[in-house]
Amino acid sequence: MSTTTNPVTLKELKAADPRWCTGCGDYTILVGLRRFMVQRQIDPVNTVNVSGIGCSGRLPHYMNTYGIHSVHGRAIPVALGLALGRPELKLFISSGDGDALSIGGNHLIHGIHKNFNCVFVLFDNQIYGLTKNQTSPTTKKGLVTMTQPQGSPLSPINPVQFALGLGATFVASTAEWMGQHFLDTLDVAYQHPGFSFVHVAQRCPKFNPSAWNHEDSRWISFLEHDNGVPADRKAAPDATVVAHDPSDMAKAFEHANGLTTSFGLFYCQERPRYDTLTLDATEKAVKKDKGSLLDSFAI
Amino acid sequence: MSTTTNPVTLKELKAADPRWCTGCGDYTILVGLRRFMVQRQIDPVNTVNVSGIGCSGRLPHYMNTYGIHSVHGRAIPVALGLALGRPELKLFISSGDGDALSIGGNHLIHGIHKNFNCVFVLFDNQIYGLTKNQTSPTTKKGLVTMTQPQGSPLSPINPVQFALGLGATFVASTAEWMGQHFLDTLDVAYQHPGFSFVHVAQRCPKFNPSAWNHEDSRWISFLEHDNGVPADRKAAPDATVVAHDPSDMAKAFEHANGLTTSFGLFYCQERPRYDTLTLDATEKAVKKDKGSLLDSFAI
Amino acid sequence: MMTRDQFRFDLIMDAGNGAQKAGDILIKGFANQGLYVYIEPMIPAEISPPKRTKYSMSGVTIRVATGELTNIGSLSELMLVEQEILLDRRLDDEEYEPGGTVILDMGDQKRSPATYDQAMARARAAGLKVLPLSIPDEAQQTIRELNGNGKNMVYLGVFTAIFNITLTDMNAFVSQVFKKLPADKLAKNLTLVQSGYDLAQADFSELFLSIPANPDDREKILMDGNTALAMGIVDSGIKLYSGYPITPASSIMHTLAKSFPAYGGIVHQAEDEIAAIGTAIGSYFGGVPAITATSGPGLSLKQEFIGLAMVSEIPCIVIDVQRGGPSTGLPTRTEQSDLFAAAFGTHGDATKVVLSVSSVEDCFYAPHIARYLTEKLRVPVLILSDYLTSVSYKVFEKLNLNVMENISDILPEILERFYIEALPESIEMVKTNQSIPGEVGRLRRVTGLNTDIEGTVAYTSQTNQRAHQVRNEKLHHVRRALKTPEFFGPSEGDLLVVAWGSSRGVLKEAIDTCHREGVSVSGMHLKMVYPLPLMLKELFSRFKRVVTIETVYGDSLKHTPFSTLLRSETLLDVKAVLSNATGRPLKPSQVVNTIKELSHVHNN
Amino acid sequence: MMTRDQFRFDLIMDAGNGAQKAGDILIKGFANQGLYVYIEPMIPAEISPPKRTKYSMSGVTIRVATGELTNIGSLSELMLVEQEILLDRRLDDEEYEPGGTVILDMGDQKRSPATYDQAMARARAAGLKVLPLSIPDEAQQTIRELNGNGKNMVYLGVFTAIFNITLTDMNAFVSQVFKKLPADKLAKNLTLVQSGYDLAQADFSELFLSIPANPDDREKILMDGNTALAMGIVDSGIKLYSGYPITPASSIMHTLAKSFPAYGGIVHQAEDEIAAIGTAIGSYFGGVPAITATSGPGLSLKQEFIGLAMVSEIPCIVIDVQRGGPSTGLPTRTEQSDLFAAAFGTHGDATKVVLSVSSVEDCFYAPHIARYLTEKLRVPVLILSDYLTSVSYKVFEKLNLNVMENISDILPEILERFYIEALPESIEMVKTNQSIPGEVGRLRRVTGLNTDIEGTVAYTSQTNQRAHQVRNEKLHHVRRALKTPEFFGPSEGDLLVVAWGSSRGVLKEAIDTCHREGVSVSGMHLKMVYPLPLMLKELFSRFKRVVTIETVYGDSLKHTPFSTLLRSETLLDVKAVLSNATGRPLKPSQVVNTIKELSHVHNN
Ligand SMILES: Cc1ncc(C[n+]2csc(CCOP(=O)(O)OP(=O)(O)O)c2C)c(N)n1
Ligand SMILES: Cc1ncc(C[n+]2csc(CCOP(=O)(O)OP(=O)(O)O)c2C)c(N)n1
Ligand code: SF4
Ligand code: SF4
Ligand SMILES: [Mg+2]
Ligand SMILES: [Mg+2]
Repeated sequence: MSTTTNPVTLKELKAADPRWCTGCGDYTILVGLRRFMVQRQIDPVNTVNVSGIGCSGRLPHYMNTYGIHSVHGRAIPVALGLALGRPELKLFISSGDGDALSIGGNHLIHGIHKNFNCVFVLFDNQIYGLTKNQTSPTTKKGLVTMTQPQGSPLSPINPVQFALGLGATFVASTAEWMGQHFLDTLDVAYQHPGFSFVHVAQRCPKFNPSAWNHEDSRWISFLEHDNGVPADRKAAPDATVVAHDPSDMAKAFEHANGLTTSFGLFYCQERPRYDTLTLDATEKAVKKDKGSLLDSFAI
Repeated sequence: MSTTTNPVTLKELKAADPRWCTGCGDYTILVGLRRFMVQRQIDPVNTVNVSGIGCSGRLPHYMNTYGIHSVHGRAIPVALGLALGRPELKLFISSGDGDALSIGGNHLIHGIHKNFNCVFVLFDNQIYGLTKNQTSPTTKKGLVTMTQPQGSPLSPINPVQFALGLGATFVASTAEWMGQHFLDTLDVAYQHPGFSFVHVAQRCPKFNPSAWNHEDSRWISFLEHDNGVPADRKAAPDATVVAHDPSDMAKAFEHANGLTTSFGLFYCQERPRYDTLTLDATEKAVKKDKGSLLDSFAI
Repeated sequence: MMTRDQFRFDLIMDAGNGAQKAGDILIKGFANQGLYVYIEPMIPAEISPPKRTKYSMSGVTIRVATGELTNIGSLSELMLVEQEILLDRRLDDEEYEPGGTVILDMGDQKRSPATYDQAMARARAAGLKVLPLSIPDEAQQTIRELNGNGKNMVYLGVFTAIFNITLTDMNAFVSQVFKKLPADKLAKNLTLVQSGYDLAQADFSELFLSIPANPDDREKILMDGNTALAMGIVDSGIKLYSGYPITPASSIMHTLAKSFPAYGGIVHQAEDEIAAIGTAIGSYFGGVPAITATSGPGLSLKQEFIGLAMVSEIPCIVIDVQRGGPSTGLPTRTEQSDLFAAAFGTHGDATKVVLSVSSVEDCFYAPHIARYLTEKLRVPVLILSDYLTSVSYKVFEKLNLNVMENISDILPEILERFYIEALPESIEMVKTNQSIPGEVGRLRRVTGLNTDIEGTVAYTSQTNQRAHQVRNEKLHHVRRALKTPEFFGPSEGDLLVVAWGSSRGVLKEAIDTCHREGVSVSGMHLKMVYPLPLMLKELFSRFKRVVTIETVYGDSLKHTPFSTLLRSETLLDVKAVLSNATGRPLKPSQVVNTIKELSHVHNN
Repeated sequence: MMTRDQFRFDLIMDAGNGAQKAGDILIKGFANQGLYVYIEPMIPAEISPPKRTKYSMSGVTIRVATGELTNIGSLSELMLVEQEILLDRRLDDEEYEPGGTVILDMGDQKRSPATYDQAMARARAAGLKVLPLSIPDEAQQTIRELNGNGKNMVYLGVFTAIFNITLTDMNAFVSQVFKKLPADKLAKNLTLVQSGYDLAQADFSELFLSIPANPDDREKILMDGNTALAMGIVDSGIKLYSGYPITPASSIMHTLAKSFPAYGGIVHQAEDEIAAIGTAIGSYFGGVPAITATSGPGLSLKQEFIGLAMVSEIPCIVIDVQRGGPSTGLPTRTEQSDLFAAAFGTHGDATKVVLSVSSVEDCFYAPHIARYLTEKLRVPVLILSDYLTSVSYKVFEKLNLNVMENISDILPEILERFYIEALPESIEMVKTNQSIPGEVGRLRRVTGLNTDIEGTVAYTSQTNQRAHQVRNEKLHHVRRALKTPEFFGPSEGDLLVVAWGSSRGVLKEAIDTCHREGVSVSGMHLKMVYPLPLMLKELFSRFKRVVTIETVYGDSLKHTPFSTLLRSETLLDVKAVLSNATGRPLKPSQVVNTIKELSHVHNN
């Protein structure tokens, strides 16, 4: 059983047995997240994994931390309640491309705008996994799905561009099969005070094997910078590496354009956080005695 | 009573008596919209004004066209139903800053992404009008409202930047008190095939008089271009005028940065439309006889 | 001078002209004399509707009495109206006492003599006496100097005279309310009060009235239902209010936004109603009590999350200030029509507790009892208030504070107020582990999926059936703890009239009137409306007939939701005899008449 | 060889190994002989759960009979199971007939002899005979050549032999289903079927069975409930399906996505359930019939828009395929627990019609009747199906097409099927003008606000009351049009068992069994569940006792939603005697036993 005493170990972070398909990238994300918690020695007792619904949404069940597997698309408001009520907790949000960008789009807008402190992980398999193969906002144009057997008609939403466009203070992209890059990305995300938007390319061998070609790495380009995430040359030997300063928003947009082939830290900028602003306002308010609550209504 | 016979007149476009506050910019928008319909001779019989809830949401009641005053934040999906079912109709959507960007954010994302044909008018008074003075996503930082009497803590969402970030194919901004500019903007928006996002600076003398300084025009800068909207030098004599090519997305972003002080056509680019793609797919499908509907299930 | 133990009157002006301000000051005068007051504002549906139209009717109905008041009463005996269109509009409501008086300001008569004549003729035809009022020229001049403002002060002066309040007292109240005004402006306002006072002395002395007071030393407060809910939230130890604006719930949030931080609380404005409840649930999972409030359309949106709270056993409190419905409906009218949506609106067998408030005082204590129930049971608790309760304010004895930290602190009188005993010490949960983040050695995950007792996702027949059974048993605990509801009159007889929520005051007054008039009838009022107490059948069977009165639609082929529940529970032919959904509250006189008719039928 | 008029058996394999495919082919064999079949698939809760775990149980239960079947029956007499863990898992469900047989593939025995022994011992202890099956080496080799696929073909061969189907016929079906397979692969599959066939001839001849058929010339089709809904949507003239994926409603959308365009229809995948219904409403306002379908959580989200459709009098059809609830609940289990959320989930007095389907055939015609009602009344119509109906498929006589263009085309037999008469020619609307865009001279705006008869926003007492009254009167029209519901057995007696929706087949079969066994009982089934027909009280009073059977939770302190409605309506003590929410459908045998117990009690 967990205690607040370090060290945190991988074994201790195991909860229920995962039940994803063989070869599913969600396993790699799960293990990566556990590794990261061990590496940073993050106390599971003060950690909450929050999720919506989807294959991705199952993650909290498999992490021996606190967790809420909430409703479809709405993990962000639930996490915000924890951020306001229990600001000392570490919050990780797991969301799918459908969960985050289809039904949950509005909460993502406002989570990003409120910039409250959490690590938001978008499991992007470019498909609805749990409900078995329907088009998601990130599905590539032309892909045949159960809801669009003639092929998805629209160009996909690029999640990185999306987050940048909404003014996110932290936007990174990684892939679950690039182990070190994934860990390094989580690490900078975790350190960023505010809403850290982490896009993760995730394999879904069951329904969308063509989404990400993890066997090749020529299509990948790493964005690298001292303040960013190092390229993962081991995981992606044939990738190109591009220097990119994560404080440069305009360049970030350029890199984000079109399909998601760039990985690394796109943008990072500290900005006021709704959680701390709100808590500070209450903190600073001139306090009154509850015993005098009704005095001003006396007649 | 209206007939399909031209000409369409201003008088004919009047329905119920508007009941906004004295000096409300919604009156100007209403009259502007009527003027525009007269100018373009748009047949009211084939026009539908769709709205959500808010002071802005009342507009359909006052336009003698067809209309749906729907639910808060969700005019876009309703309009899409008309676009798919009755593609020949002209669709105008009236939405408030709260309606569009707070509760309705997800539908705006997907309306923009689907790029279906309609003119989407965002009445931006930077406040919740109808519910009497609460913070909206566009409320300026520091403004005292009923829900944030200590002053709104966050920097507002800039709607133009927002729409650009989501990949809108048409993004313009105008102000209701600049009559000609408003008309000209509606005109280019109407001609654009796709989702035309029109931001309108709107005065709310009742709750947010400081939002827009319509008595001065030094703070205004017009974006001008042959393919855009001409500067309105009469309405805003002290405004600066900047040349801006509406096909230049990067520049558009630069102009949209920060507070909304630039007016004109930010961006315009034709792209495939979900409505036509969907209708075409049905059109092109090899047709079957309904009489043989169950034949393939025979055993 | 007439002496009366209670009196109801209206002040009606164009929206934005300060009728409500004048009313607020006037009731200070009443309260100061030791009188009780109940006020219902008339709020136009538009923000600032065009003046001199029927849409711009704004004002207050005030009822003042020697003893405590539970409702606004039936009809007004006096109306002071700013101009003729408003008089005409107000006559539509049929809330005047035939034989009563209208004081009509003739200031606009020159603009429209015909409509003035018409409105006055209509009022007379309705049996009202019409007294013209003309603001003297000097006062007119002062009003011009105040940019057209100040008519309300003249009217205030008129009432000051009619109700026998001293000008010195009234001046003090006006000065107190306008303390931020520059001295010269204040002085002008005081002149206007004086001018109204003089005018009444000259013209309206026939209306002068004395309402004897029973002054006592008990502290009194003046408050409306939504303010009471807000203050109750603070006193109940809730720490987070998470909401989205919607009429008529918004003012709870407005009040808290101003005052909560001083008591360490947080107000969060979410992007929509769904997010609002999600954030409240997140907070409560973290062990920090939270609440959300909304009205009809928002309730519809929250249904999915209510179900999540229920299955994952996270405490959850939702206030629904019911408004006229359905759909967008009538945001500034009253109705009691969300009972079923509250009890049954979530898909699946989603168990919830629904309690209703009958008064401003109940509003103050509702958050306490809701917190008690939701933390004991880990089942969502819905508090049903309504437009009527939310905006009506009244003078009442200052309430005892609870200053609740934990639910074990709850004052016994709060349980009593809601007619419920303390729940059993320990209540079985679907999941045994109910730890909160930070607790060592008790890590857990919650989910909307079905789980076994360990909290592990499980799909077997046994676990599913058990989870349902445990959740329903929680409600059965409530049923068993519910005591005999409040009774007015004998516990057996010919006729029992049952009401819930805000109809209590009207019911009580109607029963009292009937008793005074020798009509035999009893009343019963329920605050807890779902689940119901266990002994209703037995209680009802002591009467020949049981009926309900509600502000909701019902007819001979459609039972109201409340009567549907009562019928199913008791198998007695309980019917709603007053079930109008006009947007207006029931009137005691209506109820009295209905009772008399029913008694008549019975006695024949 | 035994002769039986009906037989139920299971084929159970690890998920992904093709059990359902084998089942599909097998039933072609049955149907070809003129037999009737009813199939319930077992679908694992995970997408592809790890093999050789209890989560990976996948397969089919097949019931085959001489006469038409309405349900899957109670217990299986034969199970063919791929390995021991699945046997162990399936025994948990207690759906085997003691005395029945298990054929267990011993292929994995070497991997885990202990668990094999255990599972076999457990089966024997449960009264089952266990016959081992060993796939011969050559077949094993073929399976390896097929990358591990093909065990299902061996099992198919076993069943072919057991059920006396000729290999020639079966080869034809296999070839037809695998027509896209390369010739060599197809040939290998056929060898595997042969090998299973031979194996059964050698080892399982004791199980061989003859089920006499009554072949006739009537065309038969094979279909599941969701496919029938999809096809019904096409046939009813609806033009737009607007939805958001959710289990178990999604497959309606999948089927339509493939087939609708060929009939000029459109399938729209919205960003969420709220947008999905909004788009359907927009389309219908434009005069283009539209529909949306969802399951529990989606129903909760749609409540606000349902209210808008109702108040603005825009036709609206919502299908809710109920799943195990509440909250996320049990997405791949069955329940009948959304009745109240469907009838009463929207805030305010939101009138709706709720109809339920009892069979695959009903699914086909439900869109027609829903369209008829919603266009006549301009009130939302909800169709309640459930997981059970959605995935169960059966052989039945080919249905008559309606090819409906306008609701006036509706076939009389469809009204009859739903036990309703045609509605009156003209029905009063809140708003007289109900034009659609494009109509000249009849421009109009609709709104969720209250309006008068002209469609103008109005807040007066009279208009509000009238709007409620008109909307409720629409439902009263339905009540008056509803005919005596379906009866099984005499129309008076000691015991009446009432069911709704998918419980019809089980009820009917149980009543038939009881009658055969001389137990006197009657059954009644309702498709229209809100509002209820007017004559229920009268019908119920002809019985000494009336009870319900439902797949929803209820206990002695909590009436099920359906029985709550029946109690309120009839004031009779109607109780649910079977109200389990285990996620599994009721069994005819359970119902028979319950009836017998009740009759026993009565007769004493
Ligand atoms: C309100 C609601 N609507 C729909 C669903 C059904 N549903 C569950 S997960 C899901 C989408 C999953 O896709 P994604 O978010 O990409 O997650 P993935 O499974 O691919 O990880 C849907 C539509 C639901 N559970 N709740
Ligand atoms: C579901 C729902 N939530 C809340 C409301 C209350 N409401 C009506 S309009 C509005 C906001 C109005 O602000 P905005 O969209 O900016 O429009 P404006 O009135 O300023 O034109 C709100 C919160 C509602 N009608 N429905
Ligand atoms: S469906 Fe795709 S995302 Fe879901 S578990 Fe299987 S492989 Fe993973
Ligand atoms: S509140 Fe503001 S936006 Fe609304 S009508 Fe008044 S001025 Fe216009
Ligand atoms: Mg996905
Ligand atoms: Mg606004």
